[in-house]
Amino acid sequence: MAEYTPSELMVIVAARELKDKESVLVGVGIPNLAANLAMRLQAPHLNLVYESGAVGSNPTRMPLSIGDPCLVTGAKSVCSMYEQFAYYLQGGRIDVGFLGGAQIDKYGNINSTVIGSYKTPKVRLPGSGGACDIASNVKKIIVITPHEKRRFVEKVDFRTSPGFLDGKQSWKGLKLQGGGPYAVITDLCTMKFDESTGEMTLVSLHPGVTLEKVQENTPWKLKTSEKIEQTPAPTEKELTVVRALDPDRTYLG
Amino acid sequence: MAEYTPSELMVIVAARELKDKESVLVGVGIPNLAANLAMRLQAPHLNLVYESGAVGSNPTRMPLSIGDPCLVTGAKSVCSMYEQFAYYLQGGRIDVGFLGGAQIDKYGNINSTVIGSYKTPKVRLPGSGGACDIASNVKKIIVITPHEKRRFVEKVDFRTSPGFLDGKQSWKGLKLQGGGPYAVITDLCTMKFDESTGEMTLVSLHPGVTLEKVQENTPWKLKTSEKIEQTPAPTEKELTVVRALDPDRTYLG
Amino acid sequence: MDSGKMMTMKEAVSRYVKDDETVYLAGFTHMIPFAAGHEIIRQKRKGLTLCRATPDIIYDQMIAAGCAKKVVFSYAGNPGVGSLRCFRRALEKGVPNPIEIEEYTHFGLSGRLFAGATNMPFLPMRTNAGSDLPANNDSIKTIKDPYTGDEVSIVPPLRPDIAVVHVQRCDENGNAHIWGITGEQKDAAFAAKKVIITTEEIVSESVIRSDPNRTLIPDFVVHAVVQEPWCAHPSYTQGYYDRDNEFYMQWDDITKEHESTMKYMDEWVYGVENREQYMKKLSAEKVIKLLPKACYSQPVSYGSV
Amino acid sequence: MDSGKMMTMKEAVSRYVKDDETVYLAGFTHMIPFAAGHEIIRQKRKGLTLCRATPDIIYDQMIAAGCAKKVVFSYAGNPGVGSLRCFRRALEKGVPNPIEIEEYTHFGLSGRLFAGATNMPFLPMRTNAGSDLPANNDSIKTIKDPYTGDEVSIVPPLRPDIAVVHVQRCDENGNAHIWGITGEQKDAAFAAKKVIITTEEIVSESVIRSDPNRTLIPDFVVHAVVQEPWCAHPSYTQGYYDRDNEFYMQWDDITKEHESTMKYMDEWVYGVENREQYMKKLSAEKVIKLLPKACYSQPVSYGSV
Repeated sequence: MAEYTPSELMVIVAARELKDKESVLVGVGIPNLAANLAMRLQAPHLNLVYESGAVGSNPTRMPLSIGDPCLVTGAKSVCSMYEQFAYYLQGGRIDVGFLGGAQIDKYGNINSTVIGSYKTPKVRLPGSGGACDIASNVKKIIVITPHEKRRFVEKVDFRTSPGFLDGKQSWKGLKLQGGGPYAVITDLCTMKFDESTGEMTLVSLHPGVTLEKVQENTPWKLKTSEKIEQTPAPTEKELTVVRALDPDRTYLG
Repeated sequence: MAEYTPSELMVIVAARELKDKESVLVGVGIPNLAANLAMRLQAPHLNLVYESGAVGSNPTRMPLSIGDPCLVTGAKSVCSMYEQFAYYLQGGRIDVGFLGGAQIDKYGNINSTVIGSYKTPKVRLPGSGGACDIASNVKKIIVITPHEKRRFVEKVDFRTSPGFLDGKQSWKGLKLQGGGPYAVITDLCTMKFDESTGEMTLVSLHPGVTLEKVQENTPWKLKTSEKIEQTPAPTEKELTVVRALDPDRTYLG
Repeated sequence: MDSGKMMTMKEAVSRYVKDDETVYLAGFTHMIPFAAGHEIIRQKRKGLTLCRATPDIIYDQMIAAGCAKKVVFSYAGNPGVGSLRCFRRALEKGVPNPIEIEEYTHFGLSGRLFAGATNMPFLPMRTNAGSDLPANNDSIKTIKDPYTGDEVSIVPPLRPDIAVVHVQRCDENGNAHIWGITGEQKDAAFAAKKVIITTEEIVSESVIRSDPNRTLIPDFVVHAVVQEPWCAHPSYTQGYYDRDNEFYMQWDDITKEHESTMKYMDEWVYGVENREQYMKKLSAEKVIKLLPKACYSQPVSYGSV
Repeated sequence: MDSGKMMTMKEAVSRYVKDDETVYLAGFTHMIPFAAGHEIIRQKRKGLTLCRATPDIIYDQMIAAGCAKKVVFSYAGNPGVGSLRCFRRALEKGVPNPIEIEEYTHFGLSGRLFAGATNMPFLPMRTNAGSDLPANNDSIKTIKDPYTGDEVSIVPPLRPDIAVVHVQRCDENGNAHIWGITGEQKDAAFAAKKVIITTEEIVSESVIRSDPNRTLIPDFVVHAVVQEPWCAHPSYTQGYYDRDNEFYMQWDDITKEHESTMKYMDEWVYGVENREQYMKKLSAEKVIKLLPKACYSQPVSYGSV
């Protein structure tokens, strides 16, 4: 079996979640690799929309920022910042959005604002950017994150982007048009969210990973699905394509 | 003294009201002629904005509709319909707007919607278009209209575009950013509006017109300014320029 | 990439325009998709709610043909000429059938479409106060501005069932370049649930991708693409043909009576099968008169890094 | 027509940027007017409220130089790299001076600017609900939607005192063509009370008039025009030069301490008189590496009727 890095694994598992003809709001780094990988495999008509207003980009190199000029030259369309958020995101035109963050809790609430208190921060993080807007408006939120105990927490210090709050009932009260958190993909496993309660639930263990290892790195008693799947290992094809997308290994590690 | 038609007179008198560097929202016909005349005389840096989104047009012929392609080719800028109303008009960027209408009353309220009742119209007119938006948002409204008794009425059948309502006090309650009606220019005279009450007031009689003639064609007792001016007759230069702007006499009659 | 969206006007109307739906044929004076309106008339759609800032001749024709049950508008005139007589006949006399109306200012109606395109809950705007319009239209409401305490006018989003948007050029998937007066073209495409793009020219995707800032409508909001040269006549398409002002003036005479209107319709709408046949009926002299001289934009470089 | 708006960066900043004002240096990754920021630093402006969705390196530098009293933002990171260390030092440790913050989502902040540009009373938007942001920002309020009865989040308009907007080309009066990522360029220009346009190239009015749809900013909202090639380095200008990613990564090291930051500032900001001198300090190799290959848009014809 082929060797691969944790980042390669996460990119590949995330790419498999994307269906042909879906519209994906793409960030730089891992999500960009996942979307471009999916496009070259099962989802040739994936519609890539970037936060910077570019649509249907055709980059000739790895984009190094969300507003890289290579995302504009040869794109299908480009619009202003307010227009991107208004016509595409608020317009309900996006199927899948990727989010990351410093902390995530069992209902998929995400903190990318501050560690400690807001007024007297221990560590000040960059803040929402478009994250809260994406969480509120896309049909499926996919979170990609290393599976570390400091990232998976009982309660986030600051709720930058709403997940299911403290459960699906209270989330329904927000009347957001988005579908909320859909999957959390780590280097250890894939978790989805319970249909009725909105609680994060282990559904698939990545190759060679045990349930115990996942639980060790999750500070609450992690719910598991009735039947836990085994994530299929990355194929040669998946690895070849993803490596060609990031030849300098800027994001693949 | 040169001969001229009533339309030529109205165009020329209206043009004189425009100051250099003002931004003017221009409609087709008489207002377009007035703005272009002013630009060629005392106001070379007049900024012409058209309701269709064209800015700084440089038409090679008489525009025959507000959206004539000759207003776009060679213009400085053009934007969408919502943008035109939002960025320019609501944005408070327009100094002068021209309005016409089927009926106007002594407080400058204008009807361009219906003669008779709204539900069972005697004559259905085109409606507001941008008129109400213009009336609400530009600093000075200039109305150009033939001085006919059926047009000057005690009370408009339908208030399409607000003037000073029933006086300046009630108008202030609307908190509009616009300055309200500024001048009414007819083929007989120029009327402005009383600073404190907002009532239409005769300020200048056109050449050869008597106060009696104006009053005859105005169904209420028309207020007059302390000293009634005599409108200077159109000059040769004004006539030459305006006639060159409409060589087919589409609007000059 | 052939996405299977390319079809004839007949197919597009048959597949996507249904009785009793809300329709927006876009275009502020510019690029009004007359050929689509004519096909809707030929396919005898009924009970339509016709939305447009300026109903123009196209809706006057659809009203005369009995397609309309309601008109949502802001300026019901023949621009530069006068009345829309068929609209007035339906409203004042119920001929050929009575119609309801729902009326806004230009800002109000274009605002409703913008709010629909961007899925705003509602749109606050500085107009309507002091006008008699709100008293005659329950959709125009007021709200208290929490920042100032002032009363503010608001309108709700407009989400038509179907929009038809004419463009100068697009690729086979509907990525569309638009220039000249852009009116409500983009907003109509984003606000509507189904979108038919009609185009003067189909160009390769590489032409579109050479200038992404010119692409106001991206393919993934588009359901059907119809290549239909001269679609907008007697209105115009910037860079392709001028407005037929002569016809706009003739329309006033043609529509003096319902009968004379229908005589025109019999010849120019029912009497032809499609836009190609319609164009064959125009004189060469007329067509030549409408052709502009070329006048090109200075290119820009996007750069390749 | 020379309108007298043309001036040097030094003159423009001296005349239009005042202490204690609210400033918006526009550009979403693209065309960030670094040269304007450096001139503001050299002229020792104090007490500024710095507004930008993405403060980026430019505001990090202005904060380190002590120009800022407050930052209004939505993403305070070094895009693709990590933290903005000077911003954090001011916030966490009060070095060189404490700063206030006012924080939004990207949609919230770009919405505030759009509302300012179009003079909306306030802007309703589908975001903020469920986030802890509104509880920490009194400007984000809710209102009851009269159409549905739902609670809706709203933000107030943002009207900066002064905006600096970099563009690819404009004429001497400031009619500006912009392409590539258009970010908040237009909204900043319309929202601000005073506007400085900085441009890579001054072109004749006829170039602008050849493509009016490309003109996002018309002259009459512009107060000063500064011809400043390479104004945006180390950010980029589409079609003119690429982003200097190397520098964005180096910034992380440079700013490890306040002292090392100020050493950089002494050399590259205080140590030069203007952008021309700054560019002379860059190596030819670096400049050449940033130059893109030409990649032209296909022209369109506007037609002459």
